[in-house]
Amino acid sequence: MQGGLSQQVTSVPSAVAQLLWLIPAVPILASGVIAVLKQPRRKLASGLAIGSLSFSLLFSIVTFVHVVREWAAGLAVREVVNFTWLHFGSSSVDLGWVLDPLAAVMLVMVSFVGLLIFIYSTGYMAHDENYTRFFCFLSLFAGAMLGVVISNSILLLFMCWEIVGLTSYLLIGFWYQKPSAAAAARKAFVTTRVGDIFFLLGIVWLFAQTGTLLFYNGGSGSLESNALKGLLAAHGGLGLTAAGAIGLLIFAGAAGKSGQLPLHVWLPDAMEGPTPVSALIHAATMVAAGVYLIARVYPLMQFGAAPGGTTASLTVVTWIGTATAVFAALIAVAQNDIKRILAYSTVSQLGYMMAGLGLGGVAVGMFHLITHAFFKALLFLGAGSVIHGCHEEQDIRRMGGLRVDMPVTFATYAIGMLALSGFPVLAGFWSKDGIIEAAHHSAAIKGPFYLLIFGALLTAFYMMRQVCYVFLGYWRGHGTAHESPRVMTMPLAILALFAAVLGFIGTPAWPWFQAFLENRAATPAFHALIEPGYLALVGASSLVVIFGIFLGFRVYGNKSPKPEAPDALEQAAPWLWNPLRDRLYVDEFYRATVIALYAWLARVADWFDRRVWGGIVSLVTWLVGLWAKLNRALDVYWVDGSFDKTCEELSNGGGLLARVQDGRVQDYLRILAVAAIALAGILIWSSRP
Amino acid sequence: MAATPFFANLDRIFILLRDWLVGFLPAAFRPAAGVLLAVIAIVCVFPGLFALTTIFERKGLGRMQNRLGPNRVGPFGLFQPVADGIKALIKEDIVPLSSNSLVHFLAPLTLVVAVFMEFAVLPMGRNMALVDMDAGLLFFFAMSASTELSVFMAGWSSRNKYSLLGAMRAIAQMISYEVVLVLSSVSVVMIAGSLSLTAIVDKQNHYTAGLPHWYIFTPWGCAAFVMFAIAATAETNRSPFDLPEGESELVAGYHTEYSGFKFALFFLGEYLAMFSVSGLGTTLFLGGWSAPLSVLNWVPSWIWFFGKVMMSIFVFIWMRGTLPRLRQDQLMNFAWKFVLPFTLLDLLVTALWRMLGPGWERWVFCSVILLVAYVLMGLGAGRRRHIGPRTYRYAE
Amino acid sequence: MNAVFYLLAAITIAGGLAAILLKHLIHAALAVTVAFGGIALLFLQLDAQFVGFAQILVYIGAVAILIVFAILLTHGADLPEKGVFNKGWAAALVIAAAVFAVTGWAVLQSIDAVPQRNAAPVVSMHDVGNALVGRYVLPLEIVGLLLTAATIGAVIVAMHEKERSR
Amino acid sequence: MTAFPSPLVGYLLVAAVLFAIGLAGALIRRNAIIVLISIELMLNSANLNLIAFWRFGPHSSALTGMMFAIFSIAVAAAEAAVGLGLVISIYRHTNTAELDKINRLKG
Repeated sequence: MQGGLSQQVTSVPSAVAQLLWLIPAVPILASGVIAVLKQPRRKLASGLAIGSLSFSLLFSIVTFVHVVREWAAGLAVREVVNFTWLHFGSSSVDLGWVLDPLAAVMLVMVSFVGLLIFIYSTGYMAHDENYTRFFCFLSLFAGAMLGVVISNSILLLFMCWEIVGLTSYLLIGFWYQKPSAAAAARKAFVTTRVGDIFFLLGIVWLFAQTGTLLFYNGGSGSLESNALKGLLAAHGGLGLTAAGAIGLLIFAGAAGKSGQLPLHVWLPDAMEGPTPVSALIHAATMVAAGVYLIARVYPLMQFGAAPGGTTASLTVVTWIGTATAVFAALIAVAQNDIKRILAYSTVSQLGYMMAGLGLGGVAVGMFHLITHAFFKALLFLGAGSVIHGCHEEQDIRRMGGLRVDMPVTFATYAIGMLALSGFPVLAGFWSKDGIIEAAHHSAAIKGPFYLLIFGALLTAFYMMRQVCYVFLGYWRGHGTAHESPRVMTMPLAILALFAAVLGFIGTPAWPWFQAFLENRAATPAFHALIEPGYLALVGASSLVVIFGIFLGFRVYGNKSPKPEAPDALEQAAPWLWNPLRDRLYVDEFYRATVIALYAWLARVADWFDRRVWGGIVSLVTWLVGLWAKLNRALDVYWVDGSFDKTCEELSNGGGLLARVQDGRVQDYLRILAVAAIALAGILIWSSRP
Repeated sequence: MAATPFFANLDRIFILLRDWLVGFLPAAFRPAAGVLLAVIAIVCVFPGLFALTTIFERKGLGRMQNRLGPNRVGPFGLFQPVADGIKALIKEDIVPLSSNSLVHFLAPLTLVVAVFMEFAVLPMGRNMALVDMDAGLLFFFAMSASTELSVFMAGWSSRNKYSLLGAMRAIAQMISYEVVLVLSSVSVVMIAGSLSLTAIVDKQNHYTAGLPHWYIFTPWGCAAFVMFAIAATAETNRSPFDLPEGESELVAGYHTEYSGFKFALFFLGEYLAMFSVSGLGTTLFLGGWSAPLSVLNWVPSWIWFFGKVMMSIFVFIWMRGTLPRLRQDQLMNFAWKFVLPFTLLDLLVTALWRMLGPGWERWVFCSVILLVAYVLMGLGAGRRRHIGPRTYRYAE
Repeated sequence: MNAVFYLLAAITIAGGLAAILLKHLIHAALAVTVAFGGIALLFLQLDAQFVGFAQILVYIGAVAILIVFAILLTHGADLPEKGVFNKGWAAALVIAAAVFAVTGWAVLQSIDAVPQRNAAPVVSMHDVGNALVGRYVLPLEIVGLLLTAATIGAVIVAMHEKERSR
Repeated sequence: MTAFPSPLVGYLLVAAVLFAIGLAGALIRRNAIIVLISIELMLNSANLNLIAFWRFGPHSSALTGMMFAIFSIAVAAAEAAVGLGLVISIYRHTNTAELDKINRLKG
């Protein structure tokens, strides 16, 4: 991957850090190999993809253990390997990779969830004719995502980021025969591009200000205090510092990828892709890349804040995250497509993560990211299993009573749903409580706290609604449902296990995860659990969650067996239901404003192209044609004539010499030998003393 | 070293014996006489071993096939080889009328001589290599390569289509697998950094926690050893690669038209090739004459060498009793599409091993790469179930 | 100059002469193998162990086998009905003799001008290996490439042209 | 018992004899395979020269002659493979391996 480029290593990194590039490189290589395979070699393709990602997982675990050991030994936990990609003028474009707790945690999460989903896909996609293509894209995605995670250079991160975007496009539009899938892919690509433009601007600005693309480089990286001081002193417009303005531009990119308001519109549509893709890319990993990006450039946004205080850019992040969380949760209440509900739920949870980053720091947001990845992947794979079992039916009104037909799916799905809702002691409880607690402690702004509590209520409500529709009540669909094969339920079970217990690595009693990310020593503090203030807060949020679940069960628990029956909420309050069902008219708003403007501009450009540029081009064409005719005349009458004559003479002369060439190879050799003797004789004779 | 003087002397007994015998001569002749004695020893010991092995093989195969094997001549049939030898010596020497008599006569001689030469560089014990050549391994392969021509001479000069077919098969097979044989040995050379067989043994004669540093106990060495063993089986025309002599198809292959003593020479040559290639495998991968545990160092080194060689011979016999014969195209596909690519990969892995240097990482990486490649290539080979029509490419 | 050298030279030259004079192609191939072996022994005599063994490995182990295969595949093992020499053989012999005369004369003429050293060179296998992958690594790579190309080329040239030609 | 001014001369003369034999073979024999054999002989004689000069030359530790011989052997092996492949291919087309019958490239 780094080829023959020389490495500039500041302090000698360990062998693990030096070989870190293998983690993304191996899946990318596998994807390349799969790309040139013949279509029918399905086993080999999936074997390569799974094998390469297993390697990445193995190595990631080795890396993680390595970092944990260094951390436990109190050593420096950030190792970087940088090298120069190209020089221009006096500056250079540097690339590199970094190994720190943040990257190590993400590596393990991405490769582990990815591997489970790869395995699940071999069952889910078993009958698809483009099986090898699917695994090619999945592998490429996994490699690029791992590349995003280890990047120490914002440019390298951006490159991998764009590959991730590309694979997302390819996979959403994987069934491109469906017009809706093709349109969804296009929409996802264009919408995230809007965010990426801002991201690119941020990169350029950062490079212009600091002169380096590296995050960490032994004191001279852009996230280290020298550069940050400079950025803080520079002016950024609109009353912001340069650091804040760049942070916000980068946040715009993150918002595009993570589906934050107002760029969230693509994510629900992306559910047109195959379900494993939805689980892997649009729930667990890629959409989390935005959150990870903010966590990575966190020093940029946070630097200069007073102790306990916040900065303007972090405030923006908090408010956008909070607004997204509530907004998407509201929409999720009134959706009927099983995957679309989960998609809005993802958008909402990403809002929580952003709010957590804005309010409580890297550890709070990242903790929710990790737990969310597991239970959301679980929910999506469960949804996939349901869809598979109900003969490709996605409308929850045509399901029901599946707890009997699909017991494994039901059990795991219920765990995922409770974890997502924040039911006590499951994974989501601890991570979401961390965010709410951070919001409560925030001195500057109080609004997010109440909104997030409200969001938690909504989350519990809509998840319960979905479970009531799908698993409880009576069967309302066609035919009979069946349980999925073992290769699909196994990942579900593994993920359910993690969704249940993963929260215990970051409880207030023993905040191991937070300490690890912030590079502090982890000490158990059980008294933190029984502190009155904390107990009150936890009690309140648990009550809200339980109330939400109860409410959901109350409203939807006795669902009528007719699929056409109107929704309970629709009957009660149509004025609330209809806007929510129509997704609060965001798409329509965009169509009327941004897209209309763009279409008008396109028409103008088209007219200009045809009339003005077209005319000029025709004129040039005519002139060139004239010149060519002139040339041809010259060629035929003058050049050809003289050449033909010359050739004729040559051919007459050649006939004489041709007689020596009698076609017998030994005669040639004989002539050769005689000539050599003659030459040698002359040589020796002339050099005689 | 915990060896008592008695065992130290036992270890050096052959050298002491040679020095004592040579001591009767004037000093000027001593080096030459020493070499001559060693040559005589080799020329006597290995045919003796050959005689023992034939009875061992026949009895062993008998056991595997649930019958008794030879048991008429001497106690337990132990004198059977003597009887066979006498029979071969007094049998009429039949030379086909249309054969090319000079070539027909020379073929078994050149074969046996070339095979005997291979033993010159094998270290059969501590300080017990006849010639400690700098390029010993190369010499070994040069000699084993020259046997192919003898096989051709035998097959062609007999003027018998079965002989010619057998010779062609044998040569095609030997050339194909010789590549693998050499390449799998190259990985050892890469790590040991020497072509000298004594140096290679010395490199392996170290112990960690009582366990030896044999190359077979490394990931690359294990893979190379397996490939070496496969190639060696094919190189010596042993089952399941015994197509050149497939008696159900070719009567007896290239020595169909030989009888009496010349046939015995071919037989001898084949077994000697088996001994020599076993000795080479022992030297390269199994630590040569070094003891398998450091506490067993007092046992004389030559006992270990011959013990390991006889173990390999037993494995040869065991495979013969177990595996059915391959078909020619399967044999070639196996060589060129599985064994050779895997050996090349193993070479790369060996380079990686050397590059990574000491530490636990190289064990993990090399093992994982080899295992994954083995499984993937095995899947690829297993997929090929299509069996095409049989074609005779080497003998129209 | 000793007896061994004379013996080896005699064997080599006899093998070469037999190779070009014997009527039977297989006999010629076996004779040339003797010449190859003689040259290998001459290399050993010249203290070039590596080259000597490589010569045996390549020439006796591979090239000789290739030659006999080619003979069998072209039905060369049957005796030709016409003579084995072509029409201009007498002139050709004169030319060959002239070449020998010129080279021999050149050797005898110029030998005094070359500085000579009779001590055996001290060169171990290690030096040869280091030279091969050190100073001469580029030629080595090129030879590898050439061998690959030649192998593929030989296979393609000699391959049966299947149904296409019919 | 030195008949020559130096040992080098002996080896060079042997090489010259071999070269002449090879050339004669290439010129007088009709069979293409024998011609190839003769060419191999000539190549070998050249190798003998290289090694002899290396052995008796002034800079034996530079290994130039030896390296040249090694590469020459490798190239000769490639040449033999391609050459014999060509002979077989020609035999298939013209049904003969005799060189004086193969004169289709007559000018």
